Amino acid sequence: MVSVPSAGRDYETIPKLLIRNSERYGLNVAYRYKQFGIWHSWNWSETAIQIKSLAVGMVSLGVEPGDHIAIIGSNRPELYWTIVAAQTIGAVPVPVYQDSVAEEMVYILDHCAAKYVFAEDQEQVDKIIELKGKLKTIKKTVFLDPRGLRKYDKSFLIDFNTLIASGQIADQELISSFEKRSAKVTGDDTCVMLYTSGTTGNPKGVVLSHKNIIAASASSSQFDSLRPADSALAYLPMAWVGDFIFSIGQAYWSGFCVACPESAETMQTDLREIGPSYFFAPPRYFEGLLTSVMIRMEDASKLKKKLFQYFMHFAKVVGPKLLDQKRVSPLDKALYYLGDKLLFAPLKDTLGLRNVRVGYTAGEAIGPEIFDFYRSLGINLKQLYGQTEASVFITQQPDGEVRSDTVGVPTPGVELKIADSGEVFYKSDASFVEYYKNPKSTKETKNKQGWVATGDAGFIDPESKHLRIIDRVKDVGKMADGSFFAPKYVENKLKFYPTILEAVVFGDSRENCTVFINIDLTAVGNWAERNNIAYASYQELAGNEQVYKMIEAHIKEVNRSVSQDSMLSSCQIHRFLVLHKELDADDGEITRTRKVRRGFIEKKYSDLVNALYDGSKEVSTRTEVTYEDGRKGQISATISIWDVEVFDKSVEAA
Amino acid sequence: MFLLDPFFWEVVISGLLAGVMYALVALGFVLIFKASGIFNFAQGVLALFAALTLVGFQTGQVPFAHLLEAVLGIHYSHWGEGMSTVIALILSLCVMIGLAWLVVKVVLKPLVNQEGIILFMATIGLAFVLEGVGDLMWGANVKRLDVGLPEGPSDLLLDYTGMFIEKLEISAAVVAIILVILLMLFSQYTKMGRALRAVADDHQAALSVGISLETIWWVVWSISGLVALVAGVMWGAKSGVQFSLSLIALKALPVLMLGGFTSIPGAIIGGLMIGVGEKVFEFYIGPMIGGATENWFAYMLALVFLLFRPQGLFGEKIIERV
Amino acid sequence: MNDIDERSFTTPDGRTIGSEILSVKNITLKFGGVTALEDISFDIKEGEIRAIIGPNGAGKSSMLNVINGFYHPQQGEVWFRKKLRPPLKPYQIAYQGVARTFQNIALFKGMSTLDNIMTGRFTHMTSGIAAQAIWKGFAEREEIENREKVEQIIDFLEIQKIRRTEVGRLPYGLQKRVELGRALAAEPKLLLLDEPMAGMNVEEKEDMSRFVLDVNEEFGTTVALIEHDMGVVMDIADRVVVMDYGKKIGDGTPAEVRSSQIVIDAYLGVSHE
Amino acid sequence: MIYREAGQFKVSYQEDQETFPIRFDKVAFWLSIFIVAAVIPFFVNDYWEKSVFLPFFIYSIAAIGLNILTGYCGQVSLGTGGFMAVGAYTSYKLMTSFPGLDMFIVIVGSGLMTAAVGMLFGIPSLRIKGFYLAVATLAAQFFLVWLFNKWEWTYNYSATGQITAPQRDFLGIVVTGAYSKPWATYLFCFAFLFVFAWLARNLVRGHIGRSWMAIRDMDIAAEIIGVNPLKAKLSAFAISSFYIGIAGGLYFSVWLGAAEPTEAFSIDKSFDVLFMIIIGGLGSMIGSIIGAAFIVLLPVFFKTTLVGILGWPTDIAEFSQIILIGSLIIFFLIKEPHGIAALWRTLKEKLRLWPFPY
Repeated sequence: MVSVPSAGRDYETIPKLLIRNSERYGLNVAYRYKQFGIWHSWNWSETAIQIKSLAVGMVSLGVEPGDHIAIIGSNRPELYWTIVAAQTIGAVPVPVYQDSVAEEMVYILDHCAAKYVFAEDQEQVDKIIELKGKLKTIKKTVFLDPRGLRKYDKSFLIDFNTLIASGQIADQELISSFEKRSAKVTGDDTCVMLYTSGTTGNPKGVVLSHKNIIAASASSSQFDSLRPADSALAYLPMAWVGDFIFSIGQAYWSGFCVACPESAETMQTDLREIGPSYFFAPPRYFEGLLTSVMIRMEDASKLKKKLFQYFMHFAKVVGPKLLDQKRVSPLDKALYYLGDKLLFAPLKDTLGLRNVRVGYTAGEAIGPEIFDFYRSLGINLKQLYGQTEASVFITQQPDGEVRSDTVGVPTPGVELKIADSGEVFYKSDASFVEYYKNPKSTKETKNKQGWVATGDAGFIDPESKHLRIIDRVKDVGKMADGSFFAPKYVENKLKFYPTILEAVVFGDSRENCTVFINIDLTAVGNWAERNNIAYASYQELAGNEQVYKMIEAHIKEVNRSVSQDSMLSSCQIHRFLVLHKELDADDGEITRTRKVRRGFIEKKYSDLVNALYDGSKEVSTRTEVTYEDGRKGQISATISIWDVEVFDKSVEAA
Repeated sequence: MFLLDPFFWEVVISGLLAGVMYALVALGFVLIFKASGIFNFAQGVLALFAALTLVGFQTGQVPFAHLLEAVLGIHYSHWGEGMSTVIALILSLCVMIGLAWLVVKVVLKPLVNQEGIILFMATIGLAFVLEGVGDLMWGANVKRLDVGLPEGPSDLLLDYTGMFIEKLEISAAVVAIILVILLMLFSQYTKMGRALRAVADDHQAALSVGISLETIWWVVWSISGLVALVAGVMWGAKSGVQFSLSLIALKALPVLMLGGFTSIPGAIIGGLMIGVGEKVFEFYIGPMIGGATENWFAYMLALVFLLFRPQGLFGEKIIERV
Repeated sequence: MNDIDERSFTTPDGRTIGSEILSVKNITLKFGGVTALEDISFDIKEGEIRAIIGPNGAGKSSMLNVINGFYHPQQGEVWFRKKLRPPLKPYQIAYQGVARTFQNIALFKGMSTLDNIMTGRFTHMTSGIAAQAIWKGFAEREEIENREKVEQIIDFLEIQKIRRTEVGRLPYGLQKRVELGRALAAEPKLLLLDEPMAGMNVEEKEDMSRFVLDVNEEFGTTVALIEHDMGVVMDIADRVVVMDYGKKIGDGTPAEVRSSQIVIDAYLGVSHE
Repeated sequence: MIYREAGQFKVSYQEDQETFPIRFDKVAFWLSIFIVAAVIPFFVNDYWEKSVFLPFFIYSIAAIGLNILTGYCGQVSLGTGGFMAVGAYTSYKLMTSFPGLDMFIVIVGSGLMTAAVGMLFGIPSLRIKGFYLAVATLAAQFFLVWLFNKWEWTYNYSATGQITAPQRDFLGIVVTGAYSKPWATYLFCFAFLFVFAWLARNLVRGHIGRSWMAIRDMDIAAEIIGVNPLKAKLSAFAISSFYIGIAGGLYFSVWLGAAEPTEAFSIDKSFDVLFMIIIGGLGSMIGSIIGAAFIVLLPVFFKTTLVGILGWPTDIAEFSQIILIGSLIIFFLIKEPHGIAALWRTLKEKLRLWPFPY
């Protein structure tokens, strides 16, 4: 069923949608969860009951309206229920990244003064207990998986199941107080609070009301006409706004089914088993997947390789056209059909993407050939542009107008404007209420009229009328000669090469641009094997001369294309080096969402940056690294620095 | 008192003589088993093959004559008068050695370090191949084999003891005994022989003797090829060269189970036991239950025996390590 | 060296250790002339983690083999759950609730992880040949009930990913884990582990020790383990038996054992694997 | 390539444990069963019945039986021919002693009898292993064949020593004797194959089957898990012989109609069936059936091509066939000890992962 956004008014909160779904699609499956080797499922009415008893249980536990409830764990129905249950009784769910280390966690829990924590397992509970001293506000911690918690202090811990049970056997007065509370909840109440891991400073708690979420969900669901028959796999961090919108907002609005994988490492197989029709993944997922496809095809038989090369080449031309319902010659149609039977369909099937009707990627720019690969297979992969503050959706690409270099047109209900500085502003019912306990930042970001600053510089592409993002505004600087400096723009171009994992371009208020390159171990490692280059460690591979040669070639290509763009032609790379270690969130070099922390890196590796500019041929350095288990250590290396050819526009023209 | 009954002794002696033959075949098994841990089911077919080849050379047959005729329509079955037995014997031996080499290369090498039972089944396959090839080469018809051994009953024994014993059997026994002695000397006093015994214990040891495993196998299979040849000649001379000859292998199996797969004396004594046992059983009990008990007596004996001594008479005790 | 103390005690982390579940008394085991075990006596108490340590050839494995019935000692008694145990076959002892793993992995190579662990449920499955052949009904129900148990173990050992993999193709560390799973599947009262950490790297050792501890805690399983690695033993064991040349030379808490001079000489002196 | 599995997931262990977990396989299977059971019977003529289908079905049953013992429980037996004889003679005695008896009961009866005999000869397997046992089972082969030669009672004192199947029926349909219709015997044997293959499949996937495989893979480990070697091995011998007995019964009464021990149940039979499971695949149900089809069809193929088309003398065709089978055995033991079934499995995996190699 295609729902009209205005219908949002009748169902102004998520809990109300839950009730609607349990009445309208009571027997449709709402949640699937693979555990103990099989898929367990709950239909909407069962879900409603579970959530109700959980909510009542919370009341009996003493949860008050406005209390913040932290939720830490991997995607599991119970935790999604917890979110909705909390909303039902007017409490505020605060999902937290489960892989965040104690310090990060303590800041968030302390900042929102969480009273209760819902933790998945011993690992998370241990963190909480470790922080208990610092966090006075926490009253109780609810755990899902009792394993290993037997001998823990039970006064502080309570089992999720006992909580639900207590809700089921609750007495009348408890029930009634629950009902009173749930009746009070309105669209203006907070639906969820999500912390954005900003590239600088402490994370900010973005407060999103039910109105916001419903608005975003309704319009976006209509945009892609999502329906109860759809299904999605919830595998992205629950603390990330995207997962919240897809797995709760849109799922509840459109009444489709959300499936949770058995464990992180079985995600790929679970994906194939479920075969979702609605799929979201960040570019790096598609990159990784494509890389693994290529690697596996390397070992395939001659015939298969030929088949693959031939049809993929053919599909690149025809596939997207077919997706966009453009006219295609009958011969091509027939050939594509053949290719589909022989290659595309089975390939999509093994990847688990065969049933995908709507697929999205966002968060970072995606490499054109990566993007085109999936589209030519006939997967309707699209891009959207959004952020937490907007409840995700600012712009999306409508079916039939999909391009790799734009992020689409404004989502229904969103107004867009570009400031003279080039910064993108938007305005919509979905835009956030405020930053929690941070009026200053709120003011900075959202003005009286409700225009929200994205912090991204971009422009409307003249011919496609789509929005195009260049870079973070604050990263868009001026070079010594006063010309435009857009590092991200160049970095993305570099990162489109599968062998380059990360790139950090410098050049702000300098006379030319230079870059740190981070190689992708899988891709380069494989490349090394094929060219039988021996290497013992990441560091050794990174330092290898042939690797340098390859990277140099890539950068040269990028320079050529950058030189085409009149605005940015001065952003060509003059010198580069390949970093001896992978940029790592544990070292604070990138955010948990893998955004590069330029400033931090520039400070940390100042010696290298200087070397890039003082013309030296190589530089030796010592770096501190954090290992998996949190121990710190030193690695030292001597890194060589190479020059790259740059192009000037007139020469290209000739 | 039947000990005085000449018939009894006649039975026993003919049993012993047959037993020697069993022992001879069994010896082929033991050699191969000791050296390569392989239970060579094809041993009997080897004998058949050897005998066929010998006859072929003697009578100057053209190998694969039938096939050629069938496929190319060439009628060319004999290339001459044949050759003297001695040369034929030598040639056949060469063939057996070549065959041994082939087997090692094609069958054993790829299956090295496989479980015994797999190798066992492989040799069953080998048996089929050899049988097919042999028939295809020389034809399946029953052939007379004459290597000039004395025939008819031994008058000497007949006159003095009144026992009816075939000269052929006696000479066969003699040859067999000589062969057995030679083999024992070989394995005792030659470097190769020592290597063989070493390899039985463990492969590394053999290698340390400085002989490659493959060579050892080749030698062993060649030797058992020789044994097969001799056995083939004897049985062939006795009852013609034909498929049934390959069944003497089946006779040898229970001998091994009695004597143990790894013991040369075991093979000999086991052979004699079975030879005598089945003759006596057939002679005294057979008539009461319809005769032709040789077919199974040996097995039943071995089976019953095994229940009490799984490793056979002389086999090493199998201790299971946990 | 202090003798076996009969008092039940409480471990630092608050698990109460009951009275002994198994005790061996004056065990002497000979192979032909060789004496593998000489007059060994010790006990294992309900719910404890008991370690048997000693240099190579000290007779540790033989001790385990006596406990689960592979070897039958010439002298001595084995008391299991307060009863004198007659000489039984290993499979009968399995039915009594004793499970074990092997030093060099003894998995069923031809079967998947799942099937291996399912096989571990053998003692709990009763349906007869007829029921099995017809499958529908009793056999299937029984299969499913046991599958549920097995899946919990798979989840517990975090080996969902290799559920369907043929164990022959698994790396060493995982195979050890599967074998532990197979032993656990029997829901044993007494779990014997023969060098569970042998040939593992530090990380794998840590994982394995965690599993052993969790097993002991979650299912309250009594664990007796042979180990080489002194460090690991000292970390996880409640009490330790030290053996050398088939004799018992020490018995007590890790601390006591560590401080015993005889042990230091015999054990630490002799071997440093 | 032909598999489309995305979106197929299991919500219960029942589903998860199905014989054909993938929808495609299930459909393919039932389709082929339909063709075999409901289409072919209308066209089957005497030649196809006698020289292709009956041998195929009957040997399949025998192969399944031997595979249970050898492939699943790891006990090699060369006594198959002898056990088939037991089945055959039991059915003969039952048919002649109780003329009214329905053929189904007769055949099952032969199975049970053979199971008993099989267990008897299985006893040594507790003491002796590997090819020792294989050789020991030869005792059964030779002894039994001898027995049916010498013991007149077993062939009702007939002068020839031959046994001939009288006309008997199954639920009123004539399935033995000269007047049996091809479609009737065809369906009768197929029904046996289908039903007992299904039962066998259930046995090997359950805990009894696992106890067999445990004994095969690592008998020591099996014992500490609680598997009683005696019970496991004897049950394997019993079940295996039961199947072989059934095959023997059908072989004599429905297919040949007349038999004479030294010929019909010679040691070659034992080898044939052993080869079926080696080539088809040790420890695989489908393998047993593929193997049977292979060994049954090969001679037919050789006859029609070499003799029929090329006009070679039959003996040469026969020899080359023996050579081929022998070499195939060696080939499979070297290259693929799990036989055609394994090749089949790998092929299937490749198709499922298409276009990826792994």
